[in-house]
Amino acid sequence: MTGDGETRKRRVDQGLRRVLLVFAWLALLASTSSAALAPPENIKAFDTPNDAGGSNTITWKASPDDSLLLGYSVKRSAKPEGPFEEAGVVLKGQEEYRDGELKDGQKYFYRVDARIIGDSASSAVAGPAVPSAQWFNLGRVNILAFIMLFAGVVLWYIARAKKGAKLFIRRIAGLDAVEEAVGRSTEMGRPLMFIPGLLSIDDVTTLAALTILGRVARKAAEYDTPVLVPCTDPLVMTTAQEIVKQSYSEAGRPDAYREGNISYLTYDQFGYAAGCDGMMLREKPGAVFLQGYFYAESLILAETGHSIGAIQIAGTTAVDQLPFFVTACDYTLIGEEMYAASSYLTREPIMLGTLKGEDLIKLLIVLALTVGVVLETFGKHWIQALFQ
Amino acid sequence: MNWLAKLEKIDRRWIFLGVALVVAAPLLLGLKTSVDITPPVKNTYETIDRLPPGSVVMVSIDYDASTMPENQPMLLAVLRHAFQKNLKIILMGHWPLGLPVGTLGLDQVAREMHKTYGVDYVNLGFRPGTAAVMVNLGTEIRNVFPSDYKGVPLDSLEMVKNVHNYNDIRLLVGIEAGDTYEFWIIYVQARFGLKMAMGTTAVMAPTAYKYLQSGQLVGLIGGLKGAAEYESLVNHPGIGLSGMPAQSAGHLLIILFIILGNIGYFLSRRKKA
Amino acid sequence: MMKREIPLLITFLTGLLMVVQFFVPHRPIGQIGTGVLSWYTIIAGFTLLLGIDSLVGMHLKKLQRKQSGWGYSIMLILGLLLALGLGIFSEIKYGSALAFGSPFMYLYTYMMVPLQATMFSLLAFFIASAAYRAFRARTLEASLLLVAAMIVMLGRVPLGAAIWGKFPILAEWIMTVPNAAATRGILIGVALGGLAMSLRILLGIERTYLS
Amino acid sequence: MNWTLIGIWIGALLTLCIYSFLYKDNPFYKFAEHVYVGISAGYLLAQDYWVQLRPNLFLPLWNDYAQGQVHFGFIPAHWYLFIPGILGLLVFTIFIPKVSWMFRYTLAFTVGVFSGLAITAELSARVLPQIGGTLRPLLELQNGHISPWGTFCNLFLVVGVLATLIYFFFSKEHKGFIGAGAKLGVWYLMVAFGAAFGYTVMARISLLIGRMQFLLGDWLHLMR
Repeated sequence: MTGDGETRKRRVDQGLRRVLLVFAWLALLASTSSAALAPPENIKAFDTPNDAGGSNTITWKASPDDSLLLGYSVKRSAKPEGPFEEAGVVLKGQEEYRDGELKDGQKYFYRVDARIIGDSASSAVAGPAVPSAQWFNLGRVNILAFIMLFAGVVLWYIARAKKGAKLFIRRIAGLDAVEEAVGRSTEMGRPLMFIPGLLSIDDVTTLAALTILGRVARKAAEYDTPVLVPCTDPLVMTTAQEIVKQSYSEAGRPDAYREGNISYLTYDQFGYAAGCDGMMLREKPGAVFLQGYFYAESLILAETGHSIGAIQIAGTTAVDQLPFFVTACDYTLIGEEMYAASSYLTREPIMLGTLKGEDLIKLLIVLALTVGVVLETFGKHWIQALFQ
Repeated sequence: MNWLAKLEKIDRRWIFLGVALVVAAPLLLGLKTSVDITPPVKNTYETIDRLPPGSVVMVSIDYDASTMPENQPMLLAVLRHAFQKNLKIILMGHWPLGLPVGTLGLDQVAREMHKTYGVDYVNLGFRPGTAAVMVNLGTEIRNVFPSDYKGVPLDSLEMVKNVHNYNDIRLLVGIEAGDTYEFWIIYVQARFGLKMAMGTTAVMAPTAYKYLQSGQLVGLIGGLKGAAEYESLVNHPGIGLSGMPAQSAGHLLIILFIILGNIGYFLSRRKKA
Repeated sequence: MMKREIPLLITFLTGLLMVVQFFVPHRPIGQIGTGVLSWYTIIAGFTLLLGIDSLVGMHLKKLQRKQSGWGYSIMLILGLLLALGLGIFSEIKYGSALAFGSPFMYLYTYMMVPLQATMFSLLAFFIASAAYRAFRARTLEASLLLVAAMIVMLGRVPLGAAIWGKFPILAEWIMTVPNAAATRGILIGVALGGLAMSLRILLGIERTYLS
Repeated sequence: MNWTLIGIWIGALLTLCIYSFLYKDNPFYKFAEHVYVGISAGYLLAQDYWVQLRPNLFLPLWNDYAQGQVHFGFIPAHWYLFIPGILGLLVFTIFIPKVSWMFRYTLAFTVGVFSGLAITAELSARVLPQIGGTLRPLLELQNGHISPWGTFCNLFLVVGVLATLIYFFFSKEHKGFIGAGAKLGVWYLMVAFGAAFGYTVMARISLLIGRMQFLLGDWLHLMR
C-alpha cells in the first residue's frame, strides 16, 4: 500500500486547493525561513452566557490563511501551560466554538489551532473561563417584553368587550359559506365530511380546526345531517367525538349522535389520504371541510373532494399547501384567517376582543417595519436591534 | 366552434392519461436529450476519473425510498463510472431505511458490470449514531463495522483487508436527502481531510452549493438534472436522462391544458355574450 | 369542578411552566421543555391503542353485520395482524423490525414503500387536473395566479429557456421577491394568530376542546 | 424461491391497484386502500411498544429497579416517569362512562404543554426572524454605486410584506387606504400561490417518473 508521503503527494497533485497551498508554502518559505501558517488571533474564552451551565464559548479572529485551512481545532486544558487536549473541530471560516459537558466552577484554558494536512499553527492561550448556569436568559428579554405587550393588549380588549363595547369584524368569505355548505348537503341528503389535518393536539392549528368542527357540527345537528370525521391521531379523534357529541346535545339532539362517524384511520400520511379518498368516494359527502395542518396530501384530498362534486371549504396555516387549496377548493381560509374563523364563529365578544388585540399588534408591526426599513436605509439599527 | 367550447370542460381522466403517456413515452422509447454539463457535476466526474485504478471510494447512502426517484439515478451513474475505472467501492449509510435501497442499486450495477463481492465491492450496512460513526471510522473501520451487512467478518474480505480508516480511502461520495452531508463535512472533511463529492436532491442543492464554493466539496450532483448530466458523462443513459424529456413534456402538457382551458373559457363566454 | 375547573387549571399551570422554562436556563427548570416532549411520546404511545380500537372495532362491526364491503374489512384486519406479527417477530429475532433481511423489512420494502410512493405520485396527475381547472383568466386575481404559475413552470425546464432566455431569471425573481414577501406576511399573521389562540387556551377563554 | 421477484410483483400489482383509482373507484383500489390502512396501522402498533413505550418508559424504570437505583427502597430514580405513565393510562377511562371525564386531565396537560411552548416558539422562531429579515436597507449598493434594480426589488419586497399584513386586518372594513392595501396584498398572495404551485410541478413529476421506472423497468423490463 502507499505510504503517507506518497498519499500526500498524490492529493496535492489532484486538487486545485492543494496546489494553491503549495504556492502559499513556497512563497512563505521564500520570505521567512520558519513560520509558515498564520494562527488565529484575538482568542477569547468565557462562560457561555444564558445557558444551563457546563459550557464555555471560545471566539477568535480567523487566521489570515483561512482559505487554505481544513479548519480549526479548539484545544482545552486545566492549566495555562497545558497539556492541551482537543475539545472540538470546526470548519474554516468559523470564529466560534461552544465547548460543552464541563464542570461548573472549574477553570479552563483554551488554544485554537489552524490546521492543514500535516501542519498546524497554535494561537496564544486564553482563559481562564469558568462555566456557570444563569437564572434568566437575557438574550430573550425582547421576547418576554413582546409577550407582555401582546397579552396586555389582548386582555384589555377582552375587558372592553365584556363591558359591551361594539367590535366590528370584517366578513371572511369561507365562513359565510359554512351555512350554505351544510344546507346544500342536507338538501342533497348527503353527509358532511370534516378532515382535521395531519397533526395532533400538539399543534394549535389542530385546536383551531376542532373549534371550527364544533360550530360545523352544531349546524349539522340542527339540520340533522351526519358529520364524518376521519382522524389520523387518536387524541384528536377522542376530542372530536366529545366536541361533536356536545354540539349535538346543545342542538337538542343527543340521540342523533353516532360515535362511529368519528373514526381513526392510520397515522401514515398517505395511508390516511388513501382512506379519506375511499371514504369520499363511497359516502359522497355534499361538503368537505379540510381544516387543520396539512402536508403533501392536501391536493390528493382536495382533488378527490372536487371530483365527487362536494363544496369544499379549506383552511390551513401550512404556507406550502395553501397554493393547492386555493386552486382546488371553493373557499380557503388563508393562514391567520383560520384562527380568526374559530373566534368569529363563536361570535362571543371575548373572542372578538382577542382578534381586535391581534390587529393592534399587527398595526404596530406594520409601523415598526415601515420606520425600521427607513432607519436601516440611513444606517441606524435601533428597530432591528429589538428583533434580534 | 362548438367543440372548441368543450375545451373548457375536458374530463380530467383525459388529463391523467396525457400525463401518464408523456411521462412513460420517453422512458419506453429511450428518448435521449442532450443536457448541458455544469461544472459541479463535471468536477465530480473528473475527480473520480483521475483516481488510479484500485483506489477505494466510499459511498454513503443517506436517503431512503421517498427520494429514490432523484437519488437512485445518481448512485447508479456514479457506481457505473467507478466500476468502469476499476475502483473499489465500500457502501455504507446513515439512514436506517436507506440500506435496502442502496443495496439494490449496488447489486444491480455490480451484476451488470461483472464485479465480484468482496473483491471489487463491499457493503458495510448501517449503524446508528451518524456523527459518532463518522468519527470512529477515522480510527478503524472495524470499530464500527466488525463485519459487513450480512455478518461476514471484514478481515475475510479480500478488498478491505488493508483498509482501516480514511487514510486508505481516496474519496467519499454521499448520496443525500437530508442534512447528513453537513455532518460528513464537519466531522470528516474538516478533521481528516477526506475528499468529498455529494449528490443531493434538487431542493437541497442550492444550500449545498456554498460548500462547493468554499472548496469543502470537490463536486456536487443536484437533483434529477445532475443525475442526467452524470449519465451523459459516463455515456450510459438511464432514468436521469430519459427523465429530462419526461419532465419537460410534463410541464409542457400542463401548460397546454391550461391554454386549452382558457381558449374554451373565452369562447364560451363570447357565445353567451 | 373536577370535570371542568381542574382541567382548565392543569392547562394554565403546565402552559405557564412551559413559558417560564423558556426564559430560565438554570437546572432543573430549563430542562423541563425537552423532558416533557419525551413524556408526550409516552402518552401518545398509550393513546395509539384508542385509535387501533376505533379502527378494528369499526371493521369488526362491519363484519358482524355483513355490511357492504365487509370483505375489504377482512383485508384490513389481516393486513394489520400481518404487520403486527412480523413486526414483533423481527423485533425479537433481529433486534429491530427494520433490520436488514428481516421479514418485516420485506413487508416494508415491497408493500409499504410502493403504496406510499404511489399515493404520493398521484400528485403528478392531480397537480395537472387542478391547474387545468383553476388557472382560468376569470378575474384579475385568477389571472395573476395563472401568469405566475406559467412563468415559473417555463422557467424550470430547458424548454422554457429555449423559448425565451429570460424565463429562468424571471421565475427566480418571482420566487425570491413577491413570493418571499407574501410568505413572510402570511407567516407573521399565522404566528400572531397562533399566539393569540395559545393565550386564549391558557387563560381558559377557548375551551371547545374540553366539551 | 426468488423472494425479490415476488416482492417486485406484489409492489407492482399494488401500484396498479392504487392507480386504477384515477379512472374511478373500483374493487382493486378498495383492496389496496384497506390493505394499506391495515398494514400501516399494524406497523405503527408494532413500533409503538419498541420505539415509544419501551425506551422512554419501561426500560428506564426497569433498569432503576434492576440496578437498585431507588430512593427509600421503592421510589425509582426516574420516578417522574410515572406522571406521563398515569396520564397515558387515564385515556382508557373513556371506556368507563362514569369516570370518562378523567380523560380530560391528559388532554388538558397535553394542550397546556403545547400551547405554552407555542407562545414562545411562535415569537422566537417566526415573528422576530421574519420581521428582522425584512428590516434591511432599501438601497442596494454594488461596487459603491446604488443599484436601481436591486433597490427596486428591496422596495417591492417590503411593500409586499406590508400589503399582505394589511390583508389580514380583521377589525377594519377593507375600504379606503386599508382597502387598497388589502387589495394589493391579495395580488401578492395570488402571485405567490401561482409561483409556488408552478415551482412544485417538477418535484411531483419526478415522483411519477420514479413509479414509472419501477413499473416499466424493474417489473416489466421494457425500458431501453
